[in-house]
Amino acid sequence: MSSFRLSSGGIVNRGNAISYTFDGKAMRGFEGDTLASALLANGEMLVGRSFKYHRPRGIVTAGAAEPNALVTIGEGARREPNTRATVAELYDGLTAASQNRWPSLRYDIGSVNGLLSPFLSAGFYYKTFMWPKAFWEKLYEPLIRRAAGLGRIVTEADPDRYEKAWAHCDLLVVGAGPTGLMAALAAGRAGARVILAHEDFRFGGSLLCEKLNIGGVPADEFARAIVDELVSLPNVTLMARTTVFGWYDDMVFGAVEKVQKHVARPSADLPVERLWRIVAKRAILASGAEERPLVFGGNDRPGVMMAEGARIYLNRYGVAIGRKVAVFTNGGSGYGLARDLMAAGVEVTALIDPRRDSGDAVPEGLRVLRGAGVIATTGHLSLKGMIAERSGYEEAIDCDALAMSGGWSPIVHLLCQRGAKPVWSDEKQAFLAPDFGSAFVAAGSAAGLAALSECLKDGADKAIALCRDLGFAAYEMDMPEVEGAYDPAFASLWYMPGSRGKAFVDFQNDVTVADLALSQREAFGHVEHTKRYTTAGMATDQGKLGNVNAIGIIAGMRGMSPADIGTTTFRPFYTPVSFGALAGTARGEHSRPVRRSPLHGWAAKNGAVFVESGLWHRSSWFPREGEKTWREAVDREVKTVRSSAGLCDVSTLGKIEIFGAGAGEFLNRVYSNNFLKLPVGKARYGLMLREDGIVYDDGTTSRLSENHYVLTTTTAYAAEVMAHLEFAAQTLFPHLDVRFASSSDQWAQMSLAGPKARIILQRLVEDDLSNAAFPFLAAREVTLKGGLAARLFRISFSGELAYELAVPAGYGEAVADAIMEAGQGDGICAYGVEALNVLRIEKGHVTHNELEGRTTADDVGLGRMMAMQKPDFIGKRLSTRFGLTAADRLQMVGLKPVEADGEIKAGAHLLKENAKPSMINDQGFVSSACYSPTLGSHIALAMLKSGRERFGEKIVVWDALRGQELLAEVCAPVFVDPDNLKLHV
Amino acid sequence: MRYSALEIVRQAFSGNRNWKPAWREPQPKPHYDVIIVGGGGHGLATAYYLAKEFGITNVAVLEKGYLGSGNIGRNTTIIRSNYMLEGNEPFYEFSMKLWEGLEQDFNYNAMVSQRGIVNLFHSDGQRDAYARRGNAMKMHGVEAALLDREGVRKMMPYLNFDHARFPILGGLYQKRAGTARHDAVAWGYGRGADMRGVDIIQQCEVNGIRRDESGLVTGVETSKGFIGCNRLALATAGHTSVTGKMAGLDLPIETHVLQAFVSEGLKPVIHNVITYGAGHFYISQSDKGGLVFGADIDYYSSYAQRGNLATVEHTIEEGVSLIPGLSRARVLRAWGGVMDMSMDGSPIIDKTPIANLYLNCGWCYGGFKATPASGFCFAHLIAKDEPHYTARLLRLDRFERGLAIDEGGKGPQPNLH
Amino acid sequence: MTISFAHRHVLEDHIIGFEMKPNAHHLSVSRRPTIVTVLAHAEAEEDVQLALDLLEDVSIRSCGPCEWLAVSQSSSPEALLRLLRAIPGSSAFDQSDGRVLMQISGPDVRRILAKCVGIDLHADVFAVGASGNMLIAHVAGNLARSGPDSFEIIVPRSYAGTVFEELKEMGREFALTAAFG
Amino acid sequence: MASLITCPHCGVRPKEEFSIRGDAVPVRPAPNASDETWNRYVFVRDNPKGVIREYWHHVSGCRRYLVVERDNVSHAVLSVTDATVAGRAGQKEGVR
Repeated sequence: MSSFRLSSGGIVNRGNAISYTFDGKAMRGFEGDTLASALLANGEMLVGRSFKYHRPRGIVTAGAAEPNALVTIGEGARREPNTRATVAELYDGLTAASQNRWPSLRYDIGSVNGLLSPFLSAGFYYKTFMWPKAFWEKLYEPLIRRAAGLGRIVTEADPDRYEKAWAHCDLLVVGAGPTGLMAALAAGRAGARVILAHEDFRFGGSLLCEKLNIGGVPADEFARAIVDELVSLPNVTLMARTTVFGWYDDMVFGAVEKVQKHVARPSADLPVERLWRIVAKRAILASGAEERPLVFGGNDRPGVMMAEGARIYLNRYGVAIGRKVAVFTNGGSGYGLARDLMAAGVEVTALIDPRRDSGDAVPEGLRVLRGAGVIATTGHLSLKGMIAERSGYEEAIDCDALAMSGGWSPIVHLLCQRGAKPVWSDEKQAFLAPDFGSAFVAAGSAAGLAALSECLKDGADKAIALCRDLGFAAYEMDMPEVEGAYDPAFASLWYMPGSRGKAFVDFQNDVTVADLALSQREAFGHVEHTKRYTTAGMATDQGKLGNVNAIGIIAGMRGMSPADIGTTTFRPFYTPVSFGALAGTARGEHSRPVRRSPLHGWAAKNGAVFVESGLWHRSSWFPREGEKTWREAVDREVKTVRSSAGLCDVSTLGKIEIFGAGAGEFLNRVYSNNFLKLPVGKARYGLMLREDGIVYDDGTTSRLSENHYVLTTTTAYAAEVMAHLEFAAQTLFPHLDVRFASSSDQWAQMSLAGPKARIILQRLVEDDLSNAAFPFLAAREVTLKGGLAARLFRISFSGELAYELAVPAGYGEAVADAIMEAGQGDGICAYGVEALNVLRIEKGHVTHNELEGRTTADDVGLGRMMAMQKPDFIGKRLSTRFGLTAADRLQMVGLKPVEADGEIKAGAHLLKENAKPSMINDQGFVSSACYSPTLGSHIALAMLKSGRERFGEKIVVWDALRGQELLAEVCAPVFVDPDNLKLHV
Repeated sequence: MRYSALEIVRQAFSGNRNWKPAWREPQPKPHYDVIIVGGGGHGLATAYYLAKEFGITNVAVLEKGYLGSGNIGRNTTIIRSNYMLEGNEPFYEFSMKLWEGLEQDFNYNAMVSQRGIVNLFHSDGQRDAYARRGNAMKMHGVEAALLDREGVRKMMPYLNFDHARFPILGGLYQKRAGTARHDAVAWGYGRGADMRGVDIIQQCEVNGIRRDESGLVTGVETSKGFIGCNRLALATAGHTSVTGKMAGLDLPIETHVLQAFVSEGLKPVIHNVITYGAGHFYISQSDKGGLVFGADIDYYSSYAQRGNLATVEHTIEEGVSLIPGLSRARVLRAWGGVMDMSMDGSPIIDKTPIANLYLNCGWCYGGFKATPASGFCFAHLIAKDEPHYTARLLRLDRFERGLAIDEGGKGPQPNLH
Repeated sequence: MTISFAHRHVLEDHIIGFEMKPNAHHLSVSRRPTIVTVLAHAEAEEDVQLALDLLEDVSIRSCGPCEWLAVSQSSSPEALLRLLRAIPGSSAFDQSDGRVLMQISGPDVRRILAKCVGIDLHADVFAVGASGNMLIAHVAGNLARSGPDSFEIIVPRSYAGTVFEELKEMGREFALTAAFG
Repeated sequence: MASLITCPHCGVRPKEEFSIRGDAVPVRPAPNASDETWNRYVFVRDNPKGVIREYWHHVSGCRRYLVVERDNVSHAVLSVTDATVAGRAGQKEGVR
């Protein structure tokens, strides 16, 4: 196909040719092209297929609103579906492929839908596919899903990088067309911190395609001079390739910068996209206006294009959209295009203007049909001609391209994202931005201004006003003279009467005027109903091109003004934003921070298998050579602890240092049990409730000196408990003298448990650890041999003689190594959280498996910890409500399988023997279960209705989910050392 | 007019010019037996079942916007009955059963698609919790399965199995769960109620509730004037506290905003509903190809139907962490809806201290799937003045009585549910 | 028997190999700074703040009302704690092992940090000497401005690896180097 | 509000640094207050549409609870006060 690139003109770099492919076909364009301009230059009129009828479609616009030219760009894991060719910057090696067609773009089986269109009217699927019932999921839905969607996503991980950043400024200017450039310049000169964000890779907007002079120089040169000055100002930041997609509360704007979307092989040191959160004191919306299509029969034929798009391709890229171009316009824009086309030597066959008269200057030699309209087009895969109608007479006119202009709609999307609706202006025949006060204002054509000179002035004036508002001395600017502008005034024409064939309102979703009519007939008259019923405005362009026409047409059908119809709701995003940009670095293994225990290295050295536990990686078990399963390792670890000694990393527990004369009273109020009389040097187990009387967390708190306590929380609730305590201290009991802060990260804490714990530890500790000198629940600072200060707590989760030793984190690994070495002769082993869990189940200690946010202290057998004689503690008052004290509450019990080799699993439910499974008969559930190497059988903790009255009862452990059912005996939930003899030796 | 394939063919041959309105646009009558405030999914379903199941047809549904303009018009379309507690599971299973026959029942294709839901788990503790839930479902006769990692991989090979911060260990699978076309649910119920004589009055805002000396409700003040009624039923979701206050009720409800999202249309790859257990994220792919997904509420009180960027980012971080291939796809649209968050995360369908005022609220962000049962049980309550069996625990006084239905175990802080 | 325990910095696993020559943009990790949390009790905030400001060779970082981090490169934790505990109305405890201190510097340091923190780092807003607790690379830490083009970051030890890696990643664009210093 | 909070201690900070606790209006009753009072405190919320006061916890900053007074429709923030200060002021004025 021969080239549509003109021999001169445009601002592409003709010295740098670029190779790319489309549907496998090699093509060439120039640096500065978009994919769309390069495709047009190569005569590719057909670029896509529509969603519903698979109609052949061509490029319609030269910008963000493009509904048709959606292609898949890139290959492999970099494949990107649904990319608008009109905003895709051309780069060497770009590969593009058309979508939603099979087997090929030219021959698409799906286009048969077009023939069936009488049956596929708006909402037809709501009225059928109901019988026979089973067919929906087996036949209808799979067929519909096969037709669904446009492009295809990859299934691999993205190889490229993404970043997020914050930016702060006095004034954000959205859009760097004439209005935005002048606004940025005015504010920049005033000394304000300015960010100028522009979607395009080149600043200038419409100035890049205007054939006129501003201040005596061509428009694109005028733009370049302003950009040069802006670059020289240190207080101005220019952000090209940056789309502001959302306006959020407090003047925070979301923007996405395409950093490396225009290169084939992105550098690994830069992101491909960067998400910006821009905090602006003031902002100006200078996003321009969108030209409206005209709605007439066959207005979707490849070759029918927006007049403004045609002008951009012509003047910016040096590409003619056809060899014989016709223009259908209801305003000056079409005349401007005809003038430029003719000046460039392109044949303009006719200009059709539905207005009977207008003041537009007619270029010499242009045939103008006034009071006329286009009612049909001919051709299939490309436009061959059109039928114009005037006063009942029809005329076939040859053309291979038809440029249309239906007037202008200010692009007010961002200003409407926070609830306010745009306002219809009869004068401007357009929806204008709602007034939001002075923080964020529209300017230039985004504010409904038409003339270029007005836009330039409006941008400068509004920026100056906002800068003054912020206290900057901003001075009026001299306005340059604009020479050679055409008058863009227009008269609305919503729909060309007498049209033949489908007249499309929403191109991508194939919504026609007939569909809109049907929705009105069927009571879907509210504009939101119309949208949802017909899918108008729901495609990837979100109605940027078609919505105002749809509103105008509905208004016409109902004999109302567009003001009465109103718009649908504008919501983020202005244009679609990649998941990648919004996710940034927080993905895959980096989706959340990793917390590492100070004993991580020690555990790794000892062969630990780690498990994710909240943000932590905790040592789970420590397999030794010859151990084939995790169970073997865990069983050995448990047995070693029970018979000798084991060392376990408990650094992940939350630790809070509490100071103050009121600390004791404070603890007494946040714990349900008594803390006022805790002696210095002692630890106490404490239970914390929510205000509704349900258990929140547990842990030990030790009094290290008169007014200094250290409180520990569970690993899982460390952050929540800290916040809970802060809430209590700051809002509930602010008069208490108590101050606290977390010391969780300061300490490496290890639990040394087992009958030999004392003799091993004594080898490292200077202080006397005899039972008399350091009894159960002692908690004191001690000195390690060599002088290192440490904290030692004689507390036990395992039920064995046990100590928790805390040393400054940096020494953790060395101290743990020393303990292992000191205990080597006694057979010490490292044990992980799995063994710890077995040890605590054997001892009947609770974790959040039991304290699951629905249990009371009494439910888990800790009713004695409710010091009801205290005047007040959090949770006291509501703990006595009917439901929390009912006799049939679930209570914690132990379970032992009746058959010795039976295995109980957590999550099983409980049933009385011979009872039918039903919710009413449900007796409770298994909260924790394990194999107990100490008992030689599986055991479990369970929550059972009135459980403590049922020791000795045989109960069915019902695990239908895993196909298991077995009989177990209910017992007390302490399987090892019920009298706590081991703790006090 | 009955909808069918045959009717479509018939109408096509007359140029689709003879389709009848889906519902009337009536002027309000001076008095109704029952007024339902709120023409969203629950209000319309209530009207439908009142008329169809309980023979009460002198009913008006008052909607301040357009029919179906509340949360039924913007949600992530998931239907399921995978609950754990006695107050919830039978109710949601009742809803599931109604979904299963809904389209034939109201002669409207709401595209109920039982494509299955998988709740992924990433730790032993989560597995145990899901096992408990799955067994609770089975106790109630609801099918459930526990998938292991390989089972999940087979079903959803595109999930992040190799470079996950929180590895996928398995999932709880409910095959009968799925999605439905949310707008069509509202339209189907609206059309069905209208056909049975219910007046659906759109653009009619309720500004006050009038009561007599004995305290009984006599009617409502609206933007279209006073409308009398014998019984008044509130189904106003996020605006429950506002309408409740008109009758002097203070309620265990906070209003929060929840965002949801849809991507550009993509060829279907996600064939079921997935929830991510290591964060809070749920996703499915519509029959049009859009990925429909959401996550947590924005956490602060809000009556504004819009959310903030931090939550958007967080949601999408979760999404890409779960499904790496999403990275180069694009999000098309985000929207916000206001949710009636209750103090235990479970709903309320109950009488109030005012004898002829009925309350339906507390749906948090799970109201869509409940639509049929909510409507049915609310209609039952209004018609018979006693709760439907499956909703008997969803009482207003359960908080003071200590009978909260706290599926998440989070306690009385609504934004945690 | 006396035992000499080796001390290990949490980032030793992250900074390995030979000493790299620092580039213009550099991340320097302090090996053994002394860092102490200081809390002021009721009504004593101003007095404690005044007393802290008088300490020599100690840099005070604001964490919020009644809470500071006292940072010293010269005194030992014991020595600093002795000084601090002498201030009436205050409580203090050692965080030297619980916090990791890093200094990041270079002409474009603000552009790197803009990817890690949400606050406005313009010198008019966050001047030399300013400090505060904030999210730094998704982790709650403390940021202080130590010079026009240099900042100090203090983060909890368990998170330090994550923060360090994220800072390095965000600094790639500017060839950020990192080493103990 | 939804994007930025001006913390009285730390200055302007993004929403990500905060954790929102909920309604700041209810005051914890005296231990011997009536069941009804306690029930309302824990479970009943005024939940007005309009100006509200809410606890925002500056978890990633100063770790103070702040009372944020704001409009839950326009999302405009009217004031941000340290919760302890707000509590004291409330007691003095007999507000709340």
